[in-house]
Amino acid sequence: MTSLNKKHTSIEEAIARIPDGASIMVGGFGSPGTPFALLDELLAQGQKGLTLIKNDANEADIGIGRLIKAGRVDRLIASHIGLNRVAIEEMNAGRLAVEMYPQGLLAEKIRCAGVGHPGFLTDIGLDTEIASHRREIELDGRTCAIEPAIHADFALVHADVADTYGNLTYRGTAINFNPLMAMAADTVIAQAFRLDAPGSLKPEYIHTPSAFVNHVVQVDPATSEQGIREHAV
Amino acid sequence: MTSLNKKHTSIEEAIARIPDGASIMVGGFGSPGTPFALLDELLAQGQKGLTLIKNDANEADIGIGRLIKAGRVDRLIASHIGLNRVAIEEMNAGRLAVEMYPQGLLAEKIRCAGVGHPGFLTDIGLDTEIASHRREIELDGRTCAIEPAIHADFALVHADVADTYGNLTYRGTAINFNPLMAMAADTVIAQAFRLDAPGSLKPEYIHTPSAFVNHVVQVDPATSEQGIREHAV
Amino acid sequence: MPSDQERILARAAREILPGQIINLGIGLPQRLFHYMPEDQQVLVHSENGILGCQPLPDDATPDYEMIDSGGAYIGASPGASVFDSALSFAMIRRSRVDVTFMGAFEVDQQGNLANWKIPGKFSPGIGGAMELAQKVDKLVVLCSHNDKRGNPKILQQCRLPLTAPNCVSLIITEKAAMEVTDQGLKVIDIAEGLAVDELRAATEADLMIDESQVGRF
Amino acid sequence: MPSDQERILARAAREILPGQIINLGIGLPQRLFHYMPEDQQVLVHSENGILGCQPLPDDATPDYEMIDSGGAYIGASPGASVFDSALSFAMIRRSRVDVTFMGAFEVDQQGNLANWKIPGKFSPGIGGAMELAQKVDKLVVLCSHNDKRGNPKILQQCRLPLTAPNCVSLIITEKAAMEVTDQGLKVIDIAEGLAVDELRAATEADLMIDESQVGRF
Repeated sequence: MTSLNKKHTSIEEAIARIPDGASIMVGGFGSPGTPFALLDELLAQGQKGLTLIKNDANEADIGIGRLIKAGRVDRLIASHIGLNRVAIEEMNAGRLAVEMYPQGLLAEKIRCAGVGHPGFLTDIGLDTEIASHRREIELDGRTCAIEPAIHADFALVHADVADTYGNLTYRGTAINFNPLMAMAADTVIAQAFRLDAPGSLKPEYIHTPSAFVNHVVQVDPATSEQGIREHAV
Repeated sequence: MTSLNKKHTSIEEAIARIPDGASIMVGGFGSPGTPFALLDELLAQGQKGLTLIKNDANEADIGIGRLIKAGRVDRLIASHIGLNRVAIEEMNAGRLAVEMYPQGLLAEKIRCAGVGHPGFLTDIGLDTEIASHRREIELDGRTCAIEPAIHADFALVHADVADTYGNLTYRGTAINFNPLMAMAADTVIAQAFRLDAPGSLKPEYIHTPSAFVNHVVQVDPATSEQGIREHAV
Repeated sequence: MPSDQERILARAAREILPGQIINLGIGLPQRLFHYMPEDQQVLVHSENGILGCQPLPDDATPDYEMIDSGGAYIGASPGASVFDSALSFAMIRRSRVDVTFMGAFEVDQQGNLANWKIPGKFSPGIGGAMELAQKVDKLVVLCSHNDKRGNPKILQQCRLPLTAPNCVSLIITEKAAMEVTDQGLKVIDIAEGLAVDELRAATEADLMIDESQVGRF
Repeated sequence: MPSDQERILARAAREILPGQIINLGIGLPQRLFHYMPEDQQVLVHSENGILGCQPLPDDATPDYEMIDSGGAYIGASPGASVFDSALSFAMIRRSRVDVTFMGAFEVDQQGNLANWKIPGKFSPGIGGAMELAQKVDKLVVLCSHNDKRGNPKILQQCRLPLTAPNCVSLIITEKAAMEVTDQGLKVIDIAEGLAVDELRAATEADLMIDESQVGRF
């Protein structure tokens, strides 16, 4: 684990830790909570052959949409990619492998890795098309499907206010997958609009405790898509 | 689900919903987070044959210790009861059935019911004595034990500040099992030291959203063990 | 005279009771926002992680970190909470959402619903629909009675991949409000001016209609 | 001269590095609180749900909602967070706690630990010990070298039910600091004034001792 007193770093250094071929969780449901600055730095640094795990594919021209468009992403694990025309084309052309899960199961699979368990049981989707991919067992007379945890090498998350120990708070509907992903990856890189000294956040209001976060970088809201785009997803 | 506008009630009415033989989750790790006022009302109303689910057994003279002492509890599911001499005696005498789990697994079993899943897989305790009670399966070449979810008829939780819709916030280490139990029972009764109008709590700082809470009662801190006892657990 | 969509929405709004928690699917259901009675203390759940979203006034500056699952900028109602996606779906799977309104490609007289995939044509992923459909006690389908070519959408048996089986409670179209019962599809209300024969002709599903009981809307 | 416990605690404090997250078991380990160097930016995790607890000054009024897992009233360090029990154990199972200090009934040269149950005599439940022992990368056992009757506690093979197998990294007693290695138990430090023969005599486990390398404490 990164020392508490060594987490604050530059965006270049933080993203340079990611090698080609890495699996990366990316926070956000649509734009809110998407770590746009970290993703743009990843685009600039050129890592390729990536596996991304994100609820959606953003839109074609922002966030992970840019990485997909630039051909950096081999595989995407998501819940819904309907708002990214390019991602759908790449999927249909066989250039982007896409694995999709119902949204709540995706969230829970990520959290499951985040709490250090190998999987969970569910009754969701038992009588639907998704059941065909899954192993089922009986528990107390009920049929259950096994959902393995989804883990990643890295997580890129977007926080509102953080402290230099790596404690994170999120705002509004930008919470979404961020606190789950912040537990589920080996190396967690957080961007925050504001970075304060330890002790500035109320202990009860911290959404992601410092223990889960390896690197924290401060980003200017004005450089993020949150600040400049006109339409939500 | 109880209507949002009908949750605020008296402690007598709330506890009167609990019948003999009910299974009841009780928040708290030691004293913090234990809903002492709700428990004392339960003692006063006389329900018996109860199954309680709580991290610990409190101490002999407070909280669920009083219910155990009064012979109201048939069965206790816990993680550690070392600070309640009476509970240990009752267990050893065969008058109290006690089922114990490692603390993190107990928390996760309760949460699992709280998110509507029948169970999860774990590698905790595989090579220890607790493994003998469990069913194991192989997942991706790893041995995993199945941990079924723990659900209850009722949950009694302690909040710091709540609103009349049933949104709850907790304070300090009084959080512990409360938000997990508040998801995992059919009927959730919360006590709070302060009860405000909807809109008074910041949406980001609500620990348990109103959707999970059926009844909320305001209690005076001075009537609770938190305010009068001299020693922590 | 109201448009078809206005008729559907006005009828649908009658399914919302004071103090309830409801979820509005993408598209037509989201417009129910504007049909809800004032001061009913209803909280609208959106599965991206908010309980208590409300439309923004037209002249409001949007908060870029506040959207609903359809991507519209939203505000927060009094008593709103925001939370992570795991908690959001806990609320759904634990049936703590009282009513969910959804669109449909197809719906049938068993209450089966298909609204996420057209094999070979459209499969952007199921999002949150499967869990909402399977776990919310009351699912109200809001859709046009027929597709753009005039083919029935209210079927004897869905042909497309299901979102969930046996999940629909009520179907509201511009032509009728139909309840899914153990015996089949029971017509509760018929649109003003529509004859029973016209309704049957536009529908593939078998309809139970007791004309003495049927309302108009 | 320090007491046995003071000797153990002072030696144990050297295992804490600046910026680490540590967990202190009930009993002797909790007294490490008072041996930690100032300004090391260490956060103490307590499994009831706090990261960043610190002892209260003797004259402080306790906050009744702030205790550690041993039941002592505590304060919050700068940078502290509080959370529910599921998140607390997520931190443990994900090895986000760097070092945990625990007591022992028995510990052996394979690194097996027994500290929760004496069949027929003592079984109040395992609490959080099993997950801490199994999942924290560095587990340091702090205990007396022998039990009250003088019997060895550092064994060739534990006899009591295990908390976790092969989980211990380092054992610190008043007589020695011993590292669990693949080859067996390697003595790093011996207490001031204690002869190697005396240490071996008080120990059941096989000890690897390179006298030229051994330190004193």
